[in-house]
Amino acid sequence: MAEAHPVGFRWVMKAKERGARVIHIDPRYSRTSQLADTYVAIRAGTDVAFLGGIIRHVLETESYFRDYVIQYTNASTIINEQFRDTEELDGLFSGFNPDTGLYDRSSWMYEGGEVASAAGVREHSTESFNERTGAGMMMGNVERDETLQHPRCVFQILRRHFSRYTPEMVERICGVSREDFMAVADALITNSGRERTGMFCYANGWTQHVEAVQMIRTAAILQLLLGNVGRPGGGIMALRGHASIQGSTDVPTLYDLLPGYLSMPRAREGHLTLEDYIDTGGADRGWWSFFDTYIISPLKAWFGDAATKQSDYGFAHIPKLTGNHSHYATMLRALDGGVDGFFVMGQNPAVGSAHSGLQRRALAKMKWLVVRDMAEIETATFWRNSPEVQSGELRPEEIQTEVFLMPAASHIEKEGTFTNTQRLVQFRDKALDPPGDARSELWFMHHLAKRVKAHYAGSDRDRDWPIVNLKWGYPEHGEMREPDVEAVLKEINGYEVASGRPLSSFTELRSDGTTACGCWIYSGIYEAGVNQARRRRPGDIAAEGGTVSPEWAWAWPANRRILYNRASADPQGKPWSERKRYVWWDEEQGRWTGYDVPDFPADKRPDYRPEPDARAMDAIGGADPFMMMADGRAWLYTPSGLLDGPLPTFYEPVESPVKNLLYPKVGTDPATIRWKRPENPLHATGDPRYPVVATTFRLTEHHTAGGMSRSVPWLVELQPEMFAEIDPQLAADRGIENGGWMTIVTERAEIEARAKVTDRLRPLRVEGCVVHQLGLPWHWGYSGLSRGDTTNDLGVLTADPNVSIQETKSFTCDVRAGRRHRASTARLAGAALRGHDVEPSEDDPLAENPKEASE
Amino acid sequence: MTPSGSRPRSFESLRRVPVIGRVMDWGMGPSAASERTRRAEARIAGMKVTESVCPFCAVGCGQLVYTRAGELVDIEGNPRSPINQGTLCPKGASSRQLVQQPGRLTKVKYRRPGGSDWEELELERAMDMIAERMIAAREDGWQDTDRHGWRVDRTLGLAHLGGATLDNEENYLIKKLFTAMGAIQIENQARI
Amino acid sequence: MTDEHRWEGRLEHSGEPAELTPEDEPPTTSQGRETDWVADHDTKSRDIRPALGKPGEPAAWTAAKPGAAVPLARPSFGDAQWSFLYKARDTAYAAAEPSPGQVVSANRRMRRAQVTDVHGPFIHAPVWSWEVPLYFWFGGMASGSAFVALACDVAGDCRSAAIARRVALGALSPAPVLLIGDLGRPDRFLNMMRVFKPRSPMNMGAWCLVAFSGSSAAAVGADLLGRPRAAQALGALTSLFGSYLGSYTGVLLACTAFPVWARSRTILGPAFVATATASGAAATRLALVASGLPDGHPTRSALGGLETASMLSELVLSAVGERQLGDAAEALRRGRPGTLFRTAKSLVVLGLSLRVVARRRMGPREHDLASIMYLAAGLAFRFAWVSAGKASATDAAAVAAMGRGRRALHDVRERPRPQRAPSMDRSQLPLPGAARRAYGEAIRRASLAIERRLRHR
Amino acid sequence: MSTGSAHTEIAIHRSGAQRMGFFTDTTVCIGCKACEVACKQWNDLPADGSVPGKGASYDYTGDLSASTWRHVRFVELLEPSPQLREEAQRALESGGGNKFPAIPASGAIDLVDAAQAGDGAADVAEAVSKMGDWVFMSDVCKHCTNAGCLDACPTGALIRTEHQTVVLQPDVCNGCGYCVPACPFGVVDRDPQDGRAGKCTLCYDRLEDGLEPACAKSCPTDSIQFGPHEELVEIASRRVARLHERGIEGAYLYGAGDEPDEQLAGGLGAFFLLTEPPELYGLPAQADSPVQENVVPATLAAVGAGLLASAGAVIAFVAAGRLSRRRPVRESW
Repeated sequence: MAEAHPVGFRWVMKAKERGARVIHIDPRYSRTSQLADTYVAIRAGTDVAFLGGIIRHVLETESYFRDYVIQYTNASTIINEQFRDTEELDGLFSGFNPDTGLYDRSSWMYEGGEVASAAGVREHSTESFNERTGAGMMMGNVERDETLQHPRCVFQILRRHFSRYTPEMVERICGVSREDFMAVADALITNSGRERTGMFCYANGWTQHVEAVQMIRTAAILQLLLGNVGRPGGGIMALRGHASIQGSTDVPTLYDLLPGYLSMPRAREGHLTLEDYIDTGGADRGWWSFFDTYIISPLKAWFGDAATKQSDYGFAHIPKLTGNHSHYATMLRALDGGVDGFFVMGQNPAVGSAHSGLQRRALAKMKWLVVRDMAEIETATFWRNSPEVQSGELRPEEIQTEVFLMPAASHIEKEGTFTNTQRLVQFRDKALDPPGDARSELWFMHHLAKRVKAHYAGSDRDRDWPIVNLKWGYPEHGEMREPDVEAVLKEINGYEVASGRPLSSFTELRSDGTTACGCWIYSGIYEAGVNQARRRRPGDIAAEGGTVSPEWAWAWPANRRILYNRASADPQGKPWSERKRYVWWDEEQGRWTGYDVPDFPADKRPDYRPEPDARAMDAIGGADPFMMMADGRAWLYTPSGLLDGPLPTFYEPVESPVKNLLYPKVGTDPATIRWKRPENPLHATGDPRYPVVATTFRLTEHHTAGGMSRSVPWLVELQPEMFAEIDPQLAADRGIENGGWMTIVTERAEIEARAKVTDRLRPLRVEGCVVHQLGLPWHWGYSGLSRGDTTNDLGVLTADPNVSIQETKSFTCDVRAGRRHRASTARLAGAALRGHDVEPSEDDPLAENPKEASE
Repeated sequence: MTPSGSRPRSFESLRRVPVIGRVMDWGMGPSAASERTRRAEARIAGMKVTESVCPFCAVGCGQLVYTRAGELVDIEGNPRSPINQGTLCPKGASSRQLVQQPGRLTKVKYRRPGGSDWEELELERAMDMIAERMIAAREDGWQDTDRHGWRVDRTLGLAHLGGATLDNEENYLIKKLFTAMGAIQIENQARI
Repeated sequence: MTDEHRWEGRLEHSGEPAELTPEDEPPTTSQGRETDWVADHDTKSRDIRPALGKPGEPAAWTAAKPGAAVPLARPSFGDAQWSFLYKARDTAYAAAEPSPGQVVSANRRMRRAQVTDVHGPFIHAPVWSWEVPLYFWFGGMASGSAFVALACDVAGDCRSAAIARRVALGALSPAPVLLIGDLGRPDRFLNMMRVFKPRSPMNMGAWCLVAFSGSSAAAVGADLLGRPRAAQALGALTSLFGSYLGSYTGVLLACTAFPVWARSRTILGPAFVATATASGAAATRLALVASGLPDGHPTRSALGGLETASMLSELVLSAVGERQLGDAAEALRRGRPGTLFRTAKSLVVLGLSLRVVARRRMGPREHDLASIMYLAAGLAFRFAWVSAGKASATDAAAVAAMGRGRRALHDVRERPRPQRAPSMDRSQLPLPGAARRAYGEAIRRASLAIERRLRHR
Repeated sequence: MSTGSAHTEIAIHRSGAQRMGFFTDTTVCIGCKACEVACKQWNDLPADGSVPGKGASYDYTGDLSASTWRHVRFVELLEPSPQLREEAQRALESGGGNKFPAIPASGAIDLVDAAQAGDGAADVAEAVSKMGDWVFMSDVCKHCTNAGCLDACPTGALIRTEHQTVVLQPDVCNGCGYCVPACPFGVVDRDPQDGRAGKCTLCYDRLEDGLEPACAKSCPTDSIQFGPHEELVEIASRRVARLHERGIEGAYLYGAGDEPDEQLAGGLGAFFLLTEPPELYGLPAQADSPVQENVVPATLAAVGAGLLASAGAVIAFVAAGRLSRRRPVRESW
């Protein structure tokens, strides 16, 4: 955190001086470790085992926050009889189909009810889509046992599930000594409960794994058991890496989402109507019961007058998914010649995406490529100086890709909003005009849209309907004819169609086409026609509760700074402790109040209990803080929404030097997406040729793939060269000298780096062998002021089944002394060419066989 | 406040000698200050300021951007921001150079198929060419139905990958236009 | 792109690793790696636009609107959060009252604590290039000649005195050029006279140089105008200035943080005066010989004696100084300064031997040769002392030892530190490396040959 | 102990001005180098290249220079000691044919086992206990009370301002280079391209407008604190006491809080809180203005020698004259 989010660490340091205990768990001793009270070295990719061990410890020692767990989580809920845990099936849950590599999740349901996850249907594959998971959202009424004694209640299942995760096991799997493990567990337990809270912060060390979602789920379970969710000083903090990466998922440029976390429609038999979509995606209990208003309003915003009840609001024209169209799947299609054109805006896949050699080869197969950036980044120059060109595998004169490199405006040369890691939407004013022909992406999209609309104007083809009717009336201003950003923001916020009045909140949204709203969760950002994201009143942060600064910018939803903050009060609505008061029930006023905007219906009494057949928000009780969930409870156990299990289970990383000690029969995550192709070779578990675990990391002085830092001399001089951190023992073994060259080898590539031989990386003893870990920063590429080999050349394409993120935080490799002897990706030259011979499939290749079965 | 300080004995005893001692301080007083130093002030005094947000990581630090006559002069932390209280990390502190970086692009560069070097393009022409290609790719990769005969109404001919330093409004227009075009392969950094 | 590297359609692991060309071969030594590293990276990435003004002329300190406030900043350090950890009083950052003497004793304890390691660099090496020692040499020669002029006057040899005064002026004339040439901003050399600052040896030296050149030029002028009394008076004044001009350079070096200079503070001045006197006398002697002063003239004899005595005192001072320095004297023995010192000393010894030999068997030519040797020795001494400073500054252990008030820090393990890449811009001698090596070799051989000859006799 | 002496050195007088300084607390420094960049940004200093890293360090800046006025030092106490490496190597060699040797004993960190299994266990244990000590310190001009550079500067380019900071006036400096060796802390340097010397001005221009210096402003964890010197010394002393209370016995102040005769250069305007002996940070244990230390004895010796030399010359000539009058000789000596 000190390494990649130094200013965020400011507050950690303050907390530390106020007595907080800071624990840092990382394969690599970093700047953060130096400032932490405790540092624990862990083997990359074993976090579920580590956290699972703590969960077991918490359960076994009865150290959980009992009141919180019983009232606010689904610990007491009883699961149906068909469910079989990994304990019974040796590492698999019930419902696994070895042929497809998918789970049939019907057996994971609650007893007496069927629920869908808060985020709606999120699965990636056609098969899973066709299961009846969503309709009715929650059928019947769940059964609970508040004594937590029922053998099939979540609590007991949890206890059984994690019973294997003993401290000894943690030591053997993670390489963390018993003492260190117990120190962390005790610190967490003693700093949780009524009076104290503990917090988890994570970044890509958790997300870039094939088990990413389950790692974070494990932390969530632990935090729920300890009562650390929805309370100040608690929670799980995602430290996201980019200025508006949160915003880019809220207002998503993601294939499977529509704005506001609505899922993209999936193709299904017959004709998919809006009603079908609302049936599968919506809910009849909890906040998602307003689902219809959230989907109709954006359709209204997009298609304007043409979006009517008669036209089904144009829903039929929204493109539909049939499988995985994530970035990596798309690039593989491109490699097979299936993608004509590619827009890359402020992104550098030639360096930043996993298996970047494959990415670059895919770029060479496209007809055209538009890159928008401030400098000549690697993605734009792959045809000139990429390793593939250096090796002679690709020749510029044979690469038929047309490349447009468009100069982009910088952050001060355009106005707009960024959503930071805490969901705070902040508006940036414009200071300058961009130089020369540099333009904002807003300008680019606007003027592109105008051209496209002009081309299709008057077309009566069905497929052109959405373009012809696309509402695109943003006013332009200035010599550059820049579109008005506040007009776009107003559309995102939503307005009353008849009057154009900006909406004050998503509660004003209607499903009858009288309101339009681009992204329901951002509704209220333009309340009363005022740009709320531009508010800059910090308030007195020294005052009690002042750190909330509710008038500094605007946080979605509805300016709430802590989600589910109803949980900061006990079931009766009183703060769990005076020290930790945040939001509470004010009996006199008859409403919820506090330092923050209550994340709960403001006037719902804490003692309200729903009728058994209550629907929508009426079904949420006054003591059920998690109102986005159909049952109002936080889910320790996830009956729906995840593809790889209702509970986190430790699987070894896809590439691992050691066998899975907990579930030897399963090994790696069976639901992982593995693209088995010749140019994507995977190292088998325990492959003796690749005994070293590599993990990637970022440096304070550089930013991601270097597009924004390797062209800045002030930053380049601070970290001018690609290096690898290696422990002294491994270095001695391979004759690698501190400061000398070393080469890192995988089946995909070999890269060279300067060796930093340091105890910041320490060999770990895991069961039966010594595991050496290697730390690799991944900022370098072949362009810019500072050049170096690209770490991502080494990586393999595999993905988490839930979110399709790659595993770059843990893969195996080998190291040797000296420089590489040929271009970094030359070893795959043949395979890549073979890949080219594969006939491009008509449809998405994954739809045929979504995942290869695990070995 | 008077500074206290020991001085090396011999030097100090020399300075204590009446009259001659004072000689040791000659050349140090007001005569040494130049006129420019006397008038010294921060260069941003009286300059136009704009409030912005750092473009690097997701902490969202506030920045103050000082400009004069269309030229960027200084970017520093915004002391009023409750997030960073005026502080910045090295990346944030370097953002002025990010804007003024030596290799900053200001012209559209174009590389024709099989070309071995960049050519320059007029912006409007480039936009026209891109729109043409985009429309062609849409038509080329269009699917009304998938292999089961289910309606998909989409094109697989074009894809998009966005960085996460794009504004929400920009992302919104990207998703809106591309979805209307029927493109589904719209992705960004969040998946990487 | 060469044909060997071109893809030829073989599958899997295409082609064997290409043979490394010699320039691709990684360097084997750490020194080599550094050079390699410097070559790898663009260290000249200094092309940035200043915020205002033109490159090299930072526009700092000039307000956009003089007198205006800075917008969005609270005045009088209102935004300075000089301890948000402390000032807010909501942390325990500084929540303890120090007991009396607690800080003093903690400071004392840690500053006296045993160290097993030092992490340099502590100080910067001087940026002076070859002009400076050359200036020292010329300046010294000028002041030595001024002494001689005074002595001649007192001894009554007015003709020689006049010549000595011309030598002084002549030797001084390159001095300003060299001094200005060494400045980073030569156009601003007049700023040296901007203030009169008695505590700055360089400032005093500059003023002294002005005074010396003024009086020396005036004295020569008086000679030319045939005003011997005025010339003598001015000569005496010049000699008075010379006593500072010849010695301040030693003070200049002593007033630095480099162990080898600072610890020789009472040696450097006298040693420099000795060198100055010797080289002044030698130069004057050669000039007098050239001007036809007959062999056997007492002035020639006196000059020879003066040269030899000064050089001997220089040798003695050096020896005493070296003993005083302790471990810091390593800087005088190793590397470049070591070579230079040895060269200087051999030249002195050679000169001395010549004088001894010439006294017995040879003629005036050998005496002239000895003078040249002394002159050369003087030059070598100047270069040696200056380069010793550089060596000393990079000797982290010696600097650390000086900070502890010790002659040696025996328990200190020194870490070798690489040189800063960009400062390689200036070489110390304006000679190519080959020439420098050839020069060293020539000196070595010549001295060997002479030694051999002398022994054979 | 002298008082008021610095006043006669002050080149700019403004009423109400007080001594301002930096207090750099290394115990909260995260080594992010924001100060380095913020300084370059504000003062328009160019990137001047890097030094090849100190082995395993992240320090590519190397030292302060004319265009680097803040430098974050990375003190690698955890860099493997030679013994540790030897031991690891020995353990490896005795490990048999496996790719990775079987190393006896339990525990997660094999390096420790490897080391402790061999000889010299004490050294190794110490080295291992040092693991986890990676200290960062943002170095800067100390703005000494007795400033060597200020004393040495022949042009008056270096002045003491009303904030009692030592500032170099770039419009005056002629690049003589004398301030470079006169600084006992290795702060000032002359820029090889620009020709002038450069060093921290404690953002003199910002101070004139009531802004804090760029580095202190940017520091994310307030490791660099700026304020009235007196106040900073008080905070710093309390911080030392607090750290002692927390068991960090090594905490001390470098450049403040000393007895008068133990002060560093008369007391530093920019002082530090350190936890290791100063030499590990490249700081001398004791230092003062070299000019003030040496100028009196050196000048006395030098001028004395100069006068002696001219007198000696006179004597030599007079003696030679007398000799020659007695008997004409061939030239000797």
